[in-house]
Amino acid sequence: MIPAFLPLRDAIAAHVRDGLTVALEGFTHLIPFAAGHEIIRQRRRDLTLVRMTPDLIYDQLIGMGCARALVFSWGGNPGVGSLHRLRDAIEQQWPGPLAIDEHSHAGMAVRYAAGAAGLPFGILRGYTGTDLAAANAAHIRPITCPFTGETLTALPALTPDVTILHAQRADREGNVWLRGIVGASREAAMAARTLVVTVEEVVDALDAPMNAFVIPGWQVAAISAVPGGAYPSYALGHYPRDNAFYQAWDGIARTRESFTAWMATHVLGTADHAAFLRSVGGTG
Amino acid sequence: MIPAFLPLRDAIAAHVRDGLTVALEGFTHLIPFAAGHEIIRQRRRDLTLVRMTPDLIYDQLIGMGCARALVFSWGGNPGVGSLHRLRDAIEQQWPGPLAIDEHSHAGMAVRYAAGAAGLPFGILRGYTGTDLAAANAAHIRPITCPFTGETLTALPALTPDVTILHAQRADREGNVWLRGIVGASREAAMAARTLVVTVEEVVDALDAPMNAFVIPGWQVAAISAVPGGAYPSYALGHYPRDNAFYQAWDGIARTRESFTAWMATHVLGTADHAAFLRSVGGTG
Amino acid sequence: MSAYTSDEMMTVAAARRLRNGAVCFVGIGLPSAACNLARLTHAPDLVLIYESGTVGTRPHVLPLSIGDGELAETARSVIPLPEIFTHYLQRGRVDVGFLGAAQVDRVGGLNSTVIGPYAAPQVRLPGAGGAPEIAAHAREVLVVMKQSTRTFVERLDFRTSAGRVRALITDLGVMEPGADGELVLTQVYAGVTVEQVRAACGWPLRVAARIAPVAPPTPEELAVLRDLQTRTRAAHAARVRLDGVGA
Amino acid sequence: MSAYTSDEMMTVAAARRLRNGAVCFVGIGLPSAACNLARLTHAPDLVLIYESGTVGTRPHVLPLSIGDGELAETARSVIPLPEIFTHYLQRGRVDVGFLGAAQVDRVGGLNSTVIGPYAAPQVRLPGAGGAPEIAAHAREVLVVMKQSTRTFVERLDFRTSAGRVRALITDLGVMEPGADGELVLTQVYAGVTVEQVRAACGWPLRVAARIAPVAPPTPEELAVLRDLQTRTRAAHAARVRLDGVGA
Repeated sequence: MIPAFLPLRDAIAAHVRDGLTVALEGFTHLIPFAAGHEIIRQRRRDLTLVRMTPDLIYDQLIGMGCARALVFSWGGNPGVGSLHRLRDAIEQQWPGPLAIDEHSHAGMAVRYAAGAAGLPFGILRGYTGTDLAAANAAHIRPITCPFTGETLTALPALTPDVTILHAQRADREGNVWLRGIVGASREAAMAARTLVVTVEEVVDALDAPMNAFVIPGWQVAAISAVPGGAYPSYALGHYPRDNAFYQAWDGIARTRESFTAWMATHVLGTADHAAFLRSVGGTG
Repeated sequence: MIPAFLPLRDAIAAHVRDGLTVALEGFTHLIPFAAGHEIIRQRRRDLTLVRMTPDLIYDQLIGMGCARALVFSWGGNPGVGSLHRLRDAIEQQWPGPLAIDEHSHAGMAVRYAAGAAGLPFGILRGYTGTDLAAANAAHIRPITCPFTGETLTALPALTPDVTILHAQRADREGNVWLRGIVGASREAAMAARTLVVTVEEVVDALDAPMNAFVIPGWQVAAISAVPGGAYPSYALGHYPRDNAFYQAWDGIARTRESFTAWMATHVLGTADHAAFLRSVGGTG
Repeated sequence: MSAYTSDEMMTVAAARRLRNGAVCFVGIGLPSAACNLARLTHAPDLVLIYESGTVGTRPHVLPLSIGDGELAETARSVIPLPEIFTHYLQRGRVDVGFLGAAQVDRVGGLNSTVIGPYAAPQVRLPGAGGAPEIAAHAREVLVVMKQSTRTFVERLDFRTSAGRVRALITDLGVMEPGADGELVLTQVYAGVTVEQVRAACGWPLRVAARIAPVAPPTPEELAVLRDLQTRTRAAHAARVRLDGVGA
Repeated sequence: MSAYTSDEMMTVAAARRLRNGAVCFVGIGLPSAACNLARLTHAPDLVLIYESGTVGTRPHVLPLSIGDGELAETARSVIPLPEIFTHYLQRGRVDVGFLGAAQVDRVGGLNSTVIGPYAAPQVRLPGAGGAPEIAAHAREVLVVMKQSTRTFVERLDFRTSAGRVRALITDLGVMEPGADGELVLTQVYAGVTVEQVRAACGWPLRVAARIAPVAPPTPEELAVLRDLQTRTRAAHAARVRLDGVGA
């Protein structure tokens, strides 16, 4: 009924196991960086990582060898340029090969929505006249409307073993309130077999307005209070996006050496997210 | 850009024409009674009426001969019993025949959602083992998942010529905020070719919380300020549902004579919604 | 307090089937009464979902309609109706669904659509609502219906939802499906005979080898149920006046 | 203020194409600059939609990412991302979509996926994002790209989105599709020759019989654009500290 309130280390250890399909969602906003770092610290392997926009945290997970496959629709550092570790994995198979299952944003949204709805597939008018379907025929197929005869595109549902979200607030029953840009978080949450949430704070009463995006506590497996858990992404109402860090990441991730050194110091070399924040100068 | 702010009479005259497909949505809450009464006063004919739950307002529209067809999923007086005018139309063709296109709630939601998404059809796992598909083969067809081979049910999109909603509040740009139980209002609004809205009040600033259900003004064709416009349904924060009126309707609508007399007095015999409210004792 | 009606016994029997913490998809009328009775007695953490979009609601009075304001104001969250059917029901997040109908058959098939032929019915009933998908997707389906040979029929006039029933709770007792899916009488209420139940059933009713006894409503169950219904009747009888609206 | 860069000219030329009141699906970078320049000059009622779910947004500084908090805080409504693609784009409610890419071909096809073979690319680019469906569903598609023979190519390495372009706005001029769909040079900027444009294009570029002149940026356009970009640079350079968080 009520989710387990656990330290993040325990929540990740309990739910993220080698070989699972894991979605860390949040569109630019509320990206669960702390959870991603903890997965790296626990040296998980062979994960199928799912995310519309891989972002820096997937660059880190991929560069640290946690992933065997990536399901995605746009893999860049927004407004800055490449994700160098993602590129290195695809172009040079470093630190290992990375299988990709690639879509458009509209397609990823449809796949999550189908998973959330308990359907085996979803449909869209999309991919027409592109090379995407030919490149990914296992996951992109035509379908005919039984009423109009029109050909549309069908995509298989995404149902992650584990979806991890970051939110501003949970109450003591484990009800979780996300506010601001939510991306496909709702669909990723409802599609998941297991939902793990990190939050900025746990409060006695959510005080969410009616019709807010509140996930009932009985759907959440574990909640960890991790202040700053989305940094360098952001949590509306708590702290802004560290755009300067996103720009700095371009240099850090550009070479294997600088990346590995940075990860050793700031992620593997820190015990938890509070220590990570101190080490990158975000606090303290 | 900014919708026309019109008296309800003018908004209905401009947008609801004989023969159109019209959806008055709102699930128990925010049912646009004032707009429905105005359609009756203007003696519109041959409408295809769409609504998940026909409710009293469709009982009235059907009994007054405005409809030639009904698309629906549950046609009763909630918690009370039959809609006697709907029954009379189907059982005895009074005041004329009524074609029906009948679904389950889940199916109607899928049909609206497909229309809102610009798709020709939607899918669900539903209708299995029921007589619904055989009774309505034109609108319910099997479809095969191209990935799993599973057979699901396909339903054609609903795209009403006009959707009419009632909401608590609009601002001067015509942005509309609905709060509380919204049913399939969002999907019915986005599926429509033309959207007409009645509101309890027009304000300088909506003051809606982030992530509220706000319809941008540029999607709305016309807005009419009609205080009490959902009565005897309700508008959360303004007035409650008149459950006693819903119970009384059972007696009013039971015979053609009592129904016709009531409509002549309270709807045809009143110039507008304010007069209607006075005549039924809701105000004054 | 020892006297109670058969409706009360039926509501109490339905309420007792709900384990604390279960997620219930609640319909209006008797299911709503049973679920709230359970919530107010042995199952305080029952999660009630009404199809109007109210999740985790705790109404103080029973709603007349499926979308009364009371349900929204006491809900943990209020979401669009399509999500109730996709994210909750079709995705398999509902433990218990409650249904009623105008007709039931021996395998628990239900009719709430028409009496007579579909194209020219003698009686047009309200229709399917949420029933077909509740029957298909809830982990467990409970049906609550008063018994009569008119409603417990050999052959449905229309199959609105397929038979997939864990228990059919009547005003006389309880039927549960046997291995072949046909309903078998497994419980009768105090003071009711098996012959009475058989007489009020339109097909030759199978009877279990051992009929379990059903305890009558406890004083607490009766008090809570009657209190709830008294509050509800008073709330629904009040006419609404809009004098302040738009002022 | 008479001097201006070719990037500024390109941004201004793109901004001028936006009529007041149009609904624009805005991408990050140059399209975002052009749309906000238009909104702050001749088109105050431009409706900006960013794929992150922000509808009718009016940012004071340009976002670095497509989902900066600035976009949410200045939006008329913030909705789930799937609805942006279904209710707005696929339903046909977007007037103008902006795209950029790593490669463009002579019919306006775009590549933002790979350089080299898909299975073993020399350069892995970010990928499709919203592009395929923007190209398919916006009433009008504008592409903004700096010209070079490396990016304006005879043959795309990968077709990320189909050619369906109303205008390709470059740093040298503007191309628009002819009757057969092939892009034709229709405008060049002041101080640019047709030969320069041809030399920076990887296919034999068709040129319209009459080349329309393009007015240089006005002082107001330049001032508003530079002011916006100065504000933006300052905002993005500030490091974030979380000392208060969780305290």
